Amino acid sequence: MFTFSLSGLEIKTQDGGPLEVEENETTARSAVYMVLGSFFQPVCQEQYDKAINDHLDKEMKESASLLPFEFDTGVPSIKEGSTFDDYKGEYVRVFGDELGAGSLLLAGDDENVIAQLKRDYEYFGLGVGEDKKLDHLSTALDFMQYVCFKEAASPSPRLKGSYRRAQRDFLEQNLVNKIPNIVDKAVALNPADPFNWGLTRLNAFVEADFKYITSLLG
Amino acid sequence: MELKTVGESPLNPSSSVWSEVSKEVIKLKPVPVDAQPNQYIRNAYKDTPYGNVGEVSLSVAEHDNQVFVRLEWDDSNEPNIEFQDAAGVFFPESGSSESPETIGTKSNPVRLWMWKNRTELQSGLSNSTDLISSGPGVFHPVEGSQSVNAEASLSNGKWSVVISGGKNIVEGSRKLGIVVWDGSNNERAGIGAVSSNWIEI
Amino acid sequence: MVIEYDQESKVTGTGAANYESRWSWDKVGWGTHCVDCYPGNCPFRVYVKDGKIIREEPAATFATVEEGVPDFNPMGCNKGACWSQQLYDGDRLLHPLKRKGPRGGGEWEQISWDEALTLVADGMLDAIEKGGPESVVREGTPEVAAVIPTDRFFNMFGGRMLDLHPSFNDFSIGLHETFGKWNPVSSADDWFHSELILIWHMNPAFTRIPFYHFMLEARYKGAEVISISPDLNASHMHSDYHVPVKTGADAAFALAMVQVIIEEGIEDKTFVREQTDLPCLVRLDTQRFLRQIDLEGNVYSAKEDQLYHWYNGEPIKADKGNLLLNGKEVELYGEFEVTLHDGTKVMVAPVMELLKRHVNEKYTPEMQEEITSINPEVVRMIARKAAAKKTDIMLGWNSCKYYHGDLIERAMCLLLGVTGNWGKAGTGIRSWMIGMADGMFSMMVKTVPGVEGAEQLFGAQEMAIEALRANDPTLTTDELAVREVARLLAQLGPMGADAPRLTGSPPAFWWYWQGGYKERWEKFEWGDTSLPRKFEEYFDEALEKGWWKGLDGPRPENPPHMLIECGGNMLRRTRGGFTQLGSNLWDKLDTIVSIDFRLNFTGLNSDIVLPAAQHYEKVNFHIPTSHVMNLTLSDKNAEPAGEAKAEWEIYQLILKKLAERAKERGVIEYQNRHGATFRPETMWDDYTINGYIAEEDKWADEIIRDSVYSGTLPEKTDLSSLRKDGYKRFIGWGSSPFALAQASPIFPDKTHTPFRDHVERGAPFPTYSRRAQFYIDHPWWIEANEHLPVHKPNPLAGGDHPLRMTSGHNRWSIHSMNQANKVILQTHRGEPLVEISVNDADERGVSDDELITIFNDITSFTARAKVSPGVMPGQIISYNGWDGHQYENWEGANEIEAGMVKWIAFAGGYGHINYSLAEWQPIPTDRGVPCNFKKTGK
Amino acid sequence: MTITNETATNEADKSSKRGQVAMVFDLNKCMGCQTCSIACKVLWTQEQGEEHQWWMTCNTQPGKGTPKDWEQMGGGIIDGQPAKGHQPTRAEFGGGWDFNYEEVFYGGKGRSTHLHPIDKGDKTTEWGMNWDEDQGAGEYPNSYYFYLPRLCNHCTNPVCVTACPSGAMYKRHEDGVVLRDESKCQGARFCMEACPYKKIYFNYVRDVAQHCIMCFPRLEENVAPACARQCPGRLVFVGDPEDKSGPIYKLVNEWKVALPLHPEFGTEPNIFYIPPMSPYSLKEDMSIDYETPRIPPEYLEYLFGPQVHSALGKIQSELKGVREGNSSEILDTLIVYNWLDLFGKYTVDPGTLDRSPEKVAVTLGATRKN
Repeated sequence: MFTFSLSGLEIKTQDGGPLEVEENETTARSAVYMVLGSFFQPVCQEQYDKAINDHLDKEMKESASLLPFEFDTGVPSIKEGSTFDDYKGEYVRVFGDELGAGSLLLAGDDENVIAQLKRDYEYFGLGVGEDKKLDHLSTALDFMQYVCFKEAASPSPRLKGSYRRAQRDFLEQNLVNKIPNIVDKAVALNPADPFNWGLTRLNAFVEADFKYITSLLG
Repeated sequence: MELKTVGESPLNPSSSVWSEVSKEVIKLKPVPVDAQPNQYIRNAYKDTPYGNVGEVSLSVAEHDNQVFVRLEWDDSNEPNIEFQDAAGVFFPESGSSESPETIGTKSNPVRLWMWKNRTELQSGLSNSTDLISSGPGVFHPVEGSQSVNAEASLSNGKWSVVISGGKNIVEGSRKLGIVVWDGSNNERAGIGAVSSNWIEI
Repeated sequence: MVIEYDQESKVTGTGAANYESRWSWDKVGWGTHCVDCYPGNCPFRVYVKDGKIIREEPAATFATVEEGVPDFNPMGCNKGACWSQQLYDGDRLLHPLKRKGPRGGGEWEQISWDEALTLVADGMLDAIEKGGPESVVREGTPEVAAVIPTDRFFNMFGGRMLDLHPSFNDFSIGLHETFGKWNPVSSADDWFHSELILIWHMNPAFTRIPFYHFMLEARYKGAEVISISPDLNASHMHSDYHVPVKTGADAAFALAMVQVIIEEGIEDKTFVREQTDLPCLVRLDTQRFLRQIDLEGNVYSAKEDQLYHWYNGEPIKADKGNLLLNGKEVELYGEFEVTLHDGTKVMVAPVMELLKRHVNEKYTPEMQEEITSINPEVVRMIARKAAAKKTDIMLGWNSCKYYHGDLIERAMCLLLGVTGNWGKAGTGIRSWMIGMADGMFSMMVKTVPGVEGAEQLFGAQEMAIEALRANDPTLTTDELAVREVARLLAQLGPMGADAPRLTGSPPAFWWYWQGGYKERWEKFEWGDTSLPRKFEEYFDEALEKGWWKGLDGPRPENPPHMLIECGGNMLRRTRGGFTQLGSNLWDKLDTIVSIDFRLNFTGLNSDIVLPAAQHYEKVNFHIPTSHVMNLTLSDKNAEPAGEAKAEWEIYQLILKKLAERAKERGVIEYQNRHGATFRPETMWDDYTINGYIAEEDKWADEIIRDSVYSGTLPEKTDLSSLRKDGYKRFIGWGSSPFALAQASPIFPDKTHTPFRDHVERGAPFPTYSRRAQFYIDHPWWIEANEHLPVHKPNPLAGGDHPLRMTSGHNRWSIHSMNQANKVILQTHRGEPLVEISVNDADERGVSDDELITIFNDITSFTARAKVSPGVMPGQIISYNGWDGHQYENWEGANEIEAGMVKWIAFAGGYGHINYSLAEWQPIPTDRGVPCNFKKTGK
Repeated sequence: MTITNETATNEADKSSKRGQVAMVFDLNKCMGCQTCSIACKVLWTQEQGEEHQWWMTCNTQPGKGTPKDWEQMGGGIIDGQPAKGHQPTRAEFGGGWDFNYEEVFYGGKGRSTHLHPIDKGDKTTEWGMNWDEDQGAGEYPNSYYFYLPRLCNHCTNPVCVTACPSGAMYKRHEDGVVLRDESKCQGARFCMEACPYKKIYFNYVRDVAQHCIMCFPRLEENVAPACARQCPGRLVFVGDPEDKSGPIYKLVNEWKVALPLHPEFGTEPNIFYIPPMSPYSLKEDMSIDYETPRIPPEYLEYLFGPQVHSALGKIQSELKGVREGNSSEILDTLIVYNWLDLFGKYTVDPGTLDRSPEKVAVTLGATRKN
């Protein structure tokens, strides 16, 4: 069963609590967004531990198993014996600061985009905690994880259709157009693994997922 | 007519200073209709009586390098809201020999100091303007000049107006002409009564 | 002759006036305006300089909708072009006011918002303690930005809301009696497809200014335009023929055309057989339809509303699920014998046969001449054109305000019915429609945020439809099912109307019990004196039979204590005006609150006045209508002037103050008459779903996204995209009865014509007979001899006086909304006037612009006379909308209007003759007022 | 016979091509709604001294219109000579009313007062810019009227320019717009007397004359004038009558269905009108009278000159043809399928321009920055 959990994001709908849903291609997409979301969140011990004890690769492969489209999960690696400080130093080098606020923000200071993002999250039932940056890449990936999950968990076909359209619109307005140059800028600093792995996976997955969802909706 | 120097500014028409200055009655006659500046005005006013004010009593004085021209004339009829009563005194360039009846010509323009009776609505506008006149009504404002002032009062059917300006303007020709417009008869621009010959001062 | 010289422009300029800099601005935003009744929805650009709105101009960015049809640009009018000029002076309200001295005294004290909110909250609590929440009342108002916040507010505390449209007398009763719905509305560009345009009880040059060009362009493409009205109003000018029918005589004129069509055999037989009840059989002994229970007896399987056609020598069932006959030529004429279930034999005939006898007997062109004064040949000419051409009747809301307006409209529909003129581009009759932006309806009742909340509401309706269809498979269309749901909801009685729900009860009873209209409506000689019974007997029968169960309040024992008028002007529009309401209602009320952006006549007579933000000063929408098929945004372009606030914010402040004052007064909760419990403490949280939609932008965005969710707006539409484009074309009807009433698909690239589903796919009409119904065999109609449309003269409501006062929406304002706009006041004489005929003026020695007194048995009013050769002798025209305080002694034209109600409108229990939200119900009438006028000597 | 202004202050550069902005109004689509007059007023004449000014007006004909009885006020050019005209008075324009809002709303007088124009004793409340709206002439049921929108005609032969003694008025070379340099205007108002269409107003506060400026700041950015662009009836063509590819050339010179108003005034106006049709009149017995036109032809001739009969006949025959199934290029032009086709090159959307006050003041050039 696919258990659903959000880092620092509240679920606004009444049911709350860990939701469990039958695993299928939609939960698989949700799971991959969960992996990428946690990977790009501000640097923390938990991320480093996953990378160092090879959990990252397992998690990504498991999540991607039921994906309805081709996606090479690649092999995340980390330099032998590198410590959490090395990991953090590389994160800060590539993404500007510990929050990744330097290069991982989608809206910069454009309030209209931020207001629109807030309305998108809230309309589909996702409240953003005070500490989270609304337009941080990890928050956006968390939202994709959430709406894919909600599609899988919705009883009525009309609701499913609405969540699916929300995925397409959100990808189109905020991710498909911005991720390529976030990734290019970071890759240009030739980041060490696992960051290089994470960036290239992010680019490939978002592109493939968008192609899949738009073909589905026609 | 003698340009008497007086002790204080006689801008106020009823200032006692004027009693020390001699008066002279100047005959006025309508500006000739065929001198009007364009075919419209000539056609429109050739058989329309204008130039109602027949005569005006003139006195001139000088103080602190300013020339003060006092005019007085009878104006008994009702003002109308369209046109206001007005009067002007004008000075030719030195050596010009043309008659004042056209208030200057294209080739010999005159310097015209005009007073206009301002309505309540026009309280924001000055009641005097400094103009170059190259013909009846062919008036062009002098860029940026503020040297012309005027004060006026109307009591028991008689206007008394004082218009003042820089003495340098008068020095050249030491001649002046007078023009009076009766607002209630819709007089303005070239439609008015003018002194038929120059007054020497 | 050419002027010899000219100058280069750049050398000299226009000097001091500096026109170049007058046309400059800092910011441009979107705006639209006006009430819903004037289709409006014009997207305007609003220009702002130094934080103030300086002017506006139509955006005119419409692409062509249908190839070969003119586009909608520029789409604006005289009111829109100077809407901004009412923002900062004139009657604009800037501060909360409290009355000093008597009501209507014109003495005010400017108070703080906190003080004003306290007075309103205490007023509500006093009223609730005295008579329950239902004693706080609001009449329906079409004001665009006020109706949603007000309805949600009344839902929160359980106040009594009166039904929207009939509160201001806009309900096309005859269209409802015929089609079971009253709002077929083609898009304005559909008029371009017409071949014959009958401008009939409408004055488009006054009331369709942004769209009238489509009619004139249709004329340039070959259509003929005929204007039908007593007076030569502004719309007569661009028509081919003007038919000066006498006031209120239109039914006879239409029926005579039907007579010609039947006599010359040019009726559209297939259309008549399928679309109407004219082939249905009627028993000549009882004058009632032949029914299944007649043939099969009162057994469970026999349906009371299953009717019959005559085909191949026997009665066959008239299908209730689909109208198409696929070539089967059921009989239209003749008499036939049938054997009933008990063996007795009776003669039956199709309605068409009875109609033929009816019109031949009473409405030949020659007979109608005495009633209408229209020459018989003109009748024949127009009848033949209607039979041959695609005919569009341009109907406004004038006919439904005649006492027998239902008969006039039924006769018009009959003319279209026998000539096959609806459901095809450029045909039909029109009235009014709001709908499509379903987010507006969900916003009035939503309790769960976001998409889940939307699913909860739209899903619930879907379930109700499934349940209904399970036991009545003939509900073959969504429209039929949705209407059935609405009617059942209304008939739930106490649980239905008075419990908090979308909106409330018919205002007729509010006027009857509380407005003093009981005495007036019971004046026999002011009603239809040809009736066998008195008005009060019909009224009592209606209540006894439970036709208005739970809807007939507020009865005398539940008097109102507080009135909140938001965005409306009831004292100005109510028929009978202050003479009627002042003594009966106004003195009864403890607290009267008026919320508006201008001080109007009702505000002048209120206790507390709250300044509302104007259309350009808040985020709001125009009420969407299929005239225009767009959702149009009016954005917040500048801070509200003075201390004005948007209604959405005002109601939140009231609810917060209500909670505060309730606590201080020890009121934890209260019940309404049906036991529902209300707690002031949580009302702000419910109103804003715990702050989720508290903020203006969020509230507007939610309405748009819910509409996207209901399938009426294209995907990716939200507040941000609407702020870019200003408007968005609808792609679906959604689930409201008014929208589904269009019964047509929506095309992105075609004009909208209502009723295509009825004609092309045979979808049944939501009437008793499931067809366009011209024979109403409800006992009251038979008793009144109105089962078939007839002509009846206008009753003498207001006494026996020689002249007739007519009205109509004016050119200079949306009702009273712009009447005090200083720019527009200059485009006429700046004061109320009535148009009188040359003859009537001469007879009374009245000259143009003289002040005259117009009077009848009720009272009188004074106004300036405008003597015009275009006015029919015997007619006075007082265009609607002058505000009370523009008249001498604040007595306007509505004071002499009796506001009588036709007794038949209280009927029920007969398919579509049953109340449901904004549908069938009684409305006061005011056209053709008997009166006279005389000099005032001033 | 060439009329010159002997007091012209400067010569124009004649090298560039002479232009003329003209308009055609189709009177068969005008509904008298006043949107054009209000659009102009809100944009141009809302400042002190401009309260009563309506550069654009739309009056009911037959009627006295504005200023009251203007058609009898003379002026214009007769037999090659500028003819004397009457200078319309403030009362003859009327309008510009103030209202007693304060007194009614806050004066504490209740029903003893009502909202009305304040009478300042200068007779301005006895007439207005649209006083005799919808009255017309004739006898019921055959009375008749139609609407006539009017603005300054920016005449090819502007007698106002001729009449101005102080040379304040001029006609621009590139677009033929007739303007007044208000810093030169001395308030003599001979222009108001000479103009036969009485389309010049006086500003009693600034002591200068003002009239319709053909929205020249908008023309200079290729935006159509406000009256034409905001007309909901879509009946105002804007463009150069010499531009053979444009509709105006065809309507005026080729099809000859668009006519100048009062051509006998002699100033060669550049605003043209398509004459109005009217419904068939009714006989005594209320049957249709297909012969006697509702609007007397002599009245139309009084307005538009003798060629009005052939112009009106042309429109009516085109309409008859279309009703018999033929096509009509004239009527297709007047239908205006695409709204922007009305405006020739003036199709720029004003909402998309940057007209910030700073930018506009800069581009004005030194002389006019105030």
